[in-house]
Amino acid sequence: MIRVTTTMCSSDASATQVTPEPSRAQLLEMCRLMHLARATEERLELLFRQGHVHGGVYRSLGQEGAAVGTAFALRARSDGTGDVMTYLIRDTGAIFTHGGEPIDYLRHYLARATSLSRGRETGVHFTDFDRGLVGPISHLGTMVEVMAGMTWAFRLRGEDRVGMAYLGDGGSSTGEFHEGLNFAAVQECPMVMVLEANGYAFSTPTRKQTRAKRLADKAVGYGIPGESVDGNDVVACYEAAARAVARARAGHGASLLEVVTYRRRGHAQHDAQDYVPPEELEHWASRDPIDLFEQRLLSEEWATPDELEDVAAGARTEAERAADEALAEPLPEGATALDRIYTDVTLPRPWTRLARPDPHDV
Amino acid sequence: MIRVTTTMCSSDASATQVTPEPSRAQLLEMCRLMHLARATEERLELLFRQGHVHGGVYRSLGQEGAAVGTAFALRARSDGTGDVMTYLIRDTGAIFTHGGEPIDYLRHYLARATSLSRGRETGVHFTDFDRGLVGPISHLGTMVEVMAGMTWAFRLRGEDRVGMAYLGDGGSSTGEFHEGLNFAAVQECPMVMVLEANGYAFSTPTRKQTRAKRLADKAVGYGIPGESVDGNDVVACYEAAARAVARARAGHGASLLEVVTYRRRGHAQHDAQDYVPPEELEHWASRDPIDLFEQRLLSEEWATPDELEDVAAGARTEAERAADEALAEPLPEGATALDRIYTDVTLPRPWTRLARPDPHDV
Amino acid sequence: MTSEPEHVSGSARGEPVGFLDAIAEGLFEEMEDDERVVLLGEDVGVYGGAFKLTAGFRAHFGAGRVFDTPISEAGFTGAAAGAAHMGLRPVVEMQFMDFISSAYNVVTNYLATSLWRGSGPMPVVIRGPVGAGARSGAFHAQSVEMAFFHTPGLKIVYPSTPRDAKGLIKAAIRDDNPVIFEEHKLLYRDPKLREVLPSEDFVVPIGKARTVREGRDLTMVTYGRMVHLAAEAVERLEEEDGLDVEILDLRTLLPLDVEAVAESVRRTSRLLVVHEDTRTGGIAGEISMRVNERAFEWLDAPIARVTAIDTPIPYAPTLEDYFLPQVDDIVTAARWLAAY
Amino acid sequence: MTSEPEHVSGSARGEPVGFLDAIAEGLFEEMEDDERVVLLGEDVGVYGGAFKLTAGFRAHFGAGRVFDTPISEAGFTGAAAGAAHMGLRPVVEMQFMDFISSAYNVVTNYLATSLWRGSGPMPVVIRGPVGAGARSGAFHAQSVEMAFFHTPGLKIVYPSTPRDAKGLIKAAIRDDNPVIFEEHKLLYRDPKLREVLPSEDFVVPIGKARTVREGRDLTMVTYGRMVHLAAEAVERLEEEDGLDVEILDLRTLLPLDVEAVAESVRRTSRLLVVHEDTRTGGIAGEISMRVNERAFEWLDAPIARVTAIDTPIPYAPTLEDYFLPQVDDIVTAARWLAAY
Ligand SMILES: Cc1ncc(C[n+]2csc(CCOP(=O)(O)OP(=O)(O)O)c2C)c(N)n1
Ligand SMILES: Cc1ncc(C[n+]2csc(CCOP(=O)(O)OP(=O)(O)O)c2C)c(N)n1
Ligand SMILES: [Mg+2]
Ligand SMILES: [Mg+2]
Repeated sequence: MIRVTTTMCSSDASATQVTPEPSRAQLLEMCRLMHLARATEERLELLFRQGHVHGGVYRSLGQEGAAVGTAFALRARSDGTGDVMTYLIRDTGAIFTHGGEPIDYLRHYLARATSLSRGRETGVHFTDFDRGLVGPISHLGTMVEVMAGMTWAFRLRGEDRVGMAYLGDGGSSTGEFHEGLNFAAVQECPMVMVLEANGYAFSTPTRKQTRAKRLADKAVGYGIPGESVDGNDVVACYEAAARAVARARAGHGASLLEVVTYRRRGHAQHDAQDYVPPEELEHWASRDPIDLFEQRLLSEEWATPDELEDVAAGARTEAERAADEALAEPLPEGATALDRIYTDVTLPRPWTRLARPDPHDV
Repeated sequence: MIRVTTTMCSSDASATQVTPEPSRAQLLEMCRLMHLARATEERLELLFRQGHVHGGVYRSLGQEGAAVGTAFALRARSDGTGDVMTYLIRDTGAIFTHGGEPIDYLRHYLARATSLSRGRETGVHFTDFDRGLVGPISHLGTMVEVMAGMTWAFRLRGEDRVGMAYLGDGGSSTGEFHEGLNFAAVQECPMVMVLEANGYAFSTPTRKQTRAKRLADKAVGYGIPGESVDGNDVVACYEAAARAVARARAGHGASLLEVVTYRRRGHAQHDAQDYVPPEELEHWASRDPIDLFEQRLLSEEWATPDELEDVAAGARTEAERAADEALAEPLPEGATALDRIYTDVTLPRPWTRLARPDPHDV
Repeated sequence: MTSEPEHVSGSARGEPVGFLDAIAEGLFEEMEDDERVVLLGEDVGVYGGAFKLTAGFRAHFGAGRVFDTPISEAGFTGAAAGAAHMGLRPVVEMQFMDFISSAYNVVTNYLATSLWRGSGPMPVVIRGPVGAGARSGAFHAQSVEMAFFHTPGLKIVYPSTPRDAKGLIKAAIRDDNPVIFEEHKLLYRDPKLREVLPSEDFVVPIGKARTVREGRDLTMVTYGRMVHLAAEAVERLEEEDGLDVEILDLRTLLPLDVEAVAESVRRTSRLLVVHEDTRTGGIAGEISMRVNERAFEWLDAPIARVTAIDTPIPYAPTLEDYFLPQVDDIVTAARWLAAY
Repeated sequence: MTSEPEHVSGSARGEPVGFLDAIAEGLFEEMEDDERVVLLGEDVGVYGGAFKLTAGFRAHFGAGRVFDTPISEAGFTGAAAGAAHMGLRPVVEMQFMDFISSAYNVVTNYLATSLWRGSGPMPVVIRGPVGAGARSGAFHAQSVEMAFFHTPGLKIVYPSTPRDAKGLIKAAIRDDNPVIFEEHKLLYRDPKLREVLPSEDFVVPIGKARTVREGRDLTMVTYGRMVHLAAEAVERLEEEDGLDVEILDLRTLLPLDVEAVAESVRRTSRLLVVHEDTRTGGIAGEISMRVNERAFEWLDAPIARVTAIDTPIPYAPTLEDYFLPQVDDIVTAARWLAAY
């Protein structure tokens, strides 16, 4: 198992505790979650091709290990008392790991009335505070600030909760990443900043995004610990994230964790990826995080081939069912667009749509 | 001479050339410029107390060595072909070193019609492209982006010009600093980013601004060389800046230079500095950059006491004369406020101020 | 925890209080009453804010609830949003409101849309000094209302008197929507504004204009510092021209109290909008549109406006005076309208 | 240097060109003519931009003049300003114009004020896709005009046809002031818009509205995609109601061509403003104010408007359709006005 670990500038090495080894059950659960993410996205892609999804569709193929492994280090609850997370388009695995469900994911892409934003928002922009899932806006970087503030609230109230924020190589060029992470560092917020180094931001390779050799180098300027880990090794991701989470929970503040992985599909469905050398794709296909993990599960005799087959089949069935269910649900009523702009101010209907149109009335 | 030098992450050490030792004449010129900055600011302060300056007045007391030393490494021209610089409120010494004159500085604070912005802009917000002086806006961080673009233009056209941008410890927390410096790093712009670590941003001490131990650490995340230098040692500042400038001019891209100094006055005139421990002020008063430099000039026998006396007196006289001249000049005519909003669109006078008031006409 | 700072207890002592102290009182009372209210911004803690509005707050409420941030307007505004998600009610100070431009994205796209997106209420107040006239140039004197007026989900409050300032800051803190709260720096210590405020708890509702003065001949709609210039103009108009002018102080700009304006126009049939902000795209436009929609038939003259000129804010006194609407401009405009 | 990309030579071949290709042609021609013109933004180089508008430009003009930036809207917009100081004429692409919010400070406070501050002309064009209707949600479909309309020093251009798009992008690049150039993404590849353009060099002047259709009964002022909805509505109004409606396409929003609007209203006495952007604080307000100032006496009915509702842009088709102004709304409003 390759692990690229360059801990730098760790101002409180004492906090780097020994993380308990994951149990066999946990390992199988990670495997299931990776399959679930992949199967659900595949189902989504099909729905897209069938014309059911109106907005963009993004895949995390090849990044499931990074997403699941890191999120697995968090405390997932469904009563609003657990750890919190904010994610991006390629964090399907993290969402599911932290308690999100394929049905909610698919409803959201499908703009169903039943979705968590009632059809208002695109893609994964949904929030479920009970589960500690905080949906992003599109503008990259903003959520780093928001997560800094959420975890700052935990610190202020002495709660032992932790927050994790995901962002890509591209996103780490934004000023809001800088301002958010700096806030978290100075305020010693219990936050883990996961940077997903997946080679590209849309078509832009990472070397045109930053001159730093590793995204983990960015930790130095904030005076926080930075670590870089093989993002296609789900267990390594889990372990590194668990260290950062433990440090945060113990009151030692924010850290940065780089997961080195690869985006094996285009930015979105329409992207033919012709800017990518085919060898690169082949190389990374041979390092598929699910394949690598299953090989290890088998070789270490933590699972049998049958068990793995069941896990994969189970994930496919769950994705299937969720898709069927979501598809059968209605789109929202147009006029619901008018509600919940303010908590206490009601918007009028457009005057041209009144029974007796009159601009005086609005 | 104390020099704190921690070159980090220098990806092109080859570029770190040997800088020529400054000549005796150059040393005396640095001394003169430091005196000139101090004398001009003192004169400005007096004008302020006499009620002639309407906006805020900022002092760089104790930082003159950092400003003069770094700027001295640039190629100053007055025909628009030299190096360029953008500065902030505490860079009086840098402005003068790069060819700015006390009269222009004072006119600007005094809002004179003769000032470079014709009375429009405050403080040091003036531009003189011929001399390569580019005035800032107030929003900290923006000028880093602007300087990245200016120097990017040099690189594109193959000109061997260099740009220097100044910013404080506080300013380096802005997102625009991050985006601007990252742009310069990735694009290998011939730019030197000078960070002035002067202990405070208004009342906020640097430890509440960043968790990094040194501002020079911030270079790592951009993959550029970073160096930290004693900002009260004008020669050390010059030498470090000269290295960074040489690297930039040789095509090796951007670097970051931290000058460690201290703001011995309040943020602006109204700030009583009661958040500062008196011992701290005393300590730094004993490390006055002009005193330190003069002691060295004398002890190394580069100058006689009489020569130094003349330099100081000359600076005072120049500041004096400039103040008298500027003071005698008029404020701008009110209606000139209407011009130069667009290059090609003319603004009407307010309708209520027309000889025959009529809103139809505007 | 030290005792309360001197400048927040004027009303309790029955003394008249000025504009800045009134805001400090409101903020202080809300922080006393509700420990979820926290205060953050540049230099708000140890120093007490650039205008000393929160002097002593940190000593009283502790460093946890009042703290100095790095220079990162987006960063700390976004952090305030996150803290609000987790149940706090942050008050963010912009050292000068001009710097909110650096937080434009997070304010308009994150805070303003939170409820709509399904991410819940967003009880954040962003307050700070605005306004020209103090010779502070283009970047320490802006009016920021029109940068945000077009953003559904935000509220914008801009008081002109100590009473309204106190009542509205308290209402803003209790509001579950993001509120931008503008404080004109020339009002902060204007001795003429000092007034005795109720010693008991009160709020002024967001979204309601105030009739400063009733009148029959003409409606003047304004807000902020211009309320006081309008009052001066109206006195002159009364003395010199015998005109009876009604003045409405909008107090809240978003949501706009259209009905108050329309109701007044239906009585006076003439409308003059006065704002310190620049002309094109100023709030006079929306008011004009709304009055057209609701009270067109009552208008006996075109709606007119007196505003700053369409430029950045200049520094030189001669230029800044030319830039800003003056009492004379208001008088001239009112006379023209009355004579129409 | 490769030969020119296929999609920028339609006009030279005498073929009808669509909206996106027209902009590409304009950009390409200006880059050919003036080597100071450079292009930067996310993915504009190797990929050719999210909408492939600049596909092939990098191969043709080289990596120096066409380059991909980090995700830093403020950073590269500020860099464009710096490059402009040094004599270049940068064209900045926002991948989606919604992301210009992250550059709000540098655009409004730096670029817009450069000339005024004495830092010289600022020949920078910021262009990119805007507009709703493509089911892309709240952050890939915004109209950005009103975020900048209140900023003196900026120009805002928003074309609706291939001809105007090409002529205006060329004019924008030659302009010495910062220009925000909005391109409605639903027009990009709308086959109905294809038209044959002059094969020789031409520009369309910034600051001039275009009469799409003359009429006597009513003036409809609009811009962008709504021009086409207005045209559809007007056809129906003619057929079904015998109404003769004049349509003005503003094309430039800042500076606003008030005189064109006022002149039309003086003939028709009725004004309907249609915009895709949300209602409160939309451009209808300023237009209403200006028409009041200049043509009040000619108005026979209140100025009315048809706009999007005051919310962020929703994703679900049902919601987005409800959100946006539709042809039916325009017809209803015009009928109401005509009958007034
Ligand atoms: C501020 C901002 N600018 C531009 C975009 C458009 N955009 C969406 S995703 C993307 C690429 C993101 O790359 P990266 O952060 O590396 O994440 P990845 O897609 O690789 O997971 C871009 C440019 C955006 N969302 N936000
Ligand atoms: C974006 C922004 N926010 C706030 C301010 C207000 N402000 C002006 S100077 C200053 C402190 C600057 O500190 P630092 O960068 O360390 O420079 P120094 O004054 O120490 O030279 C602040 C907060 C500003 N100019 N820009
Ligand atoms: Mg990426
Ligand atoms: Mg400082």
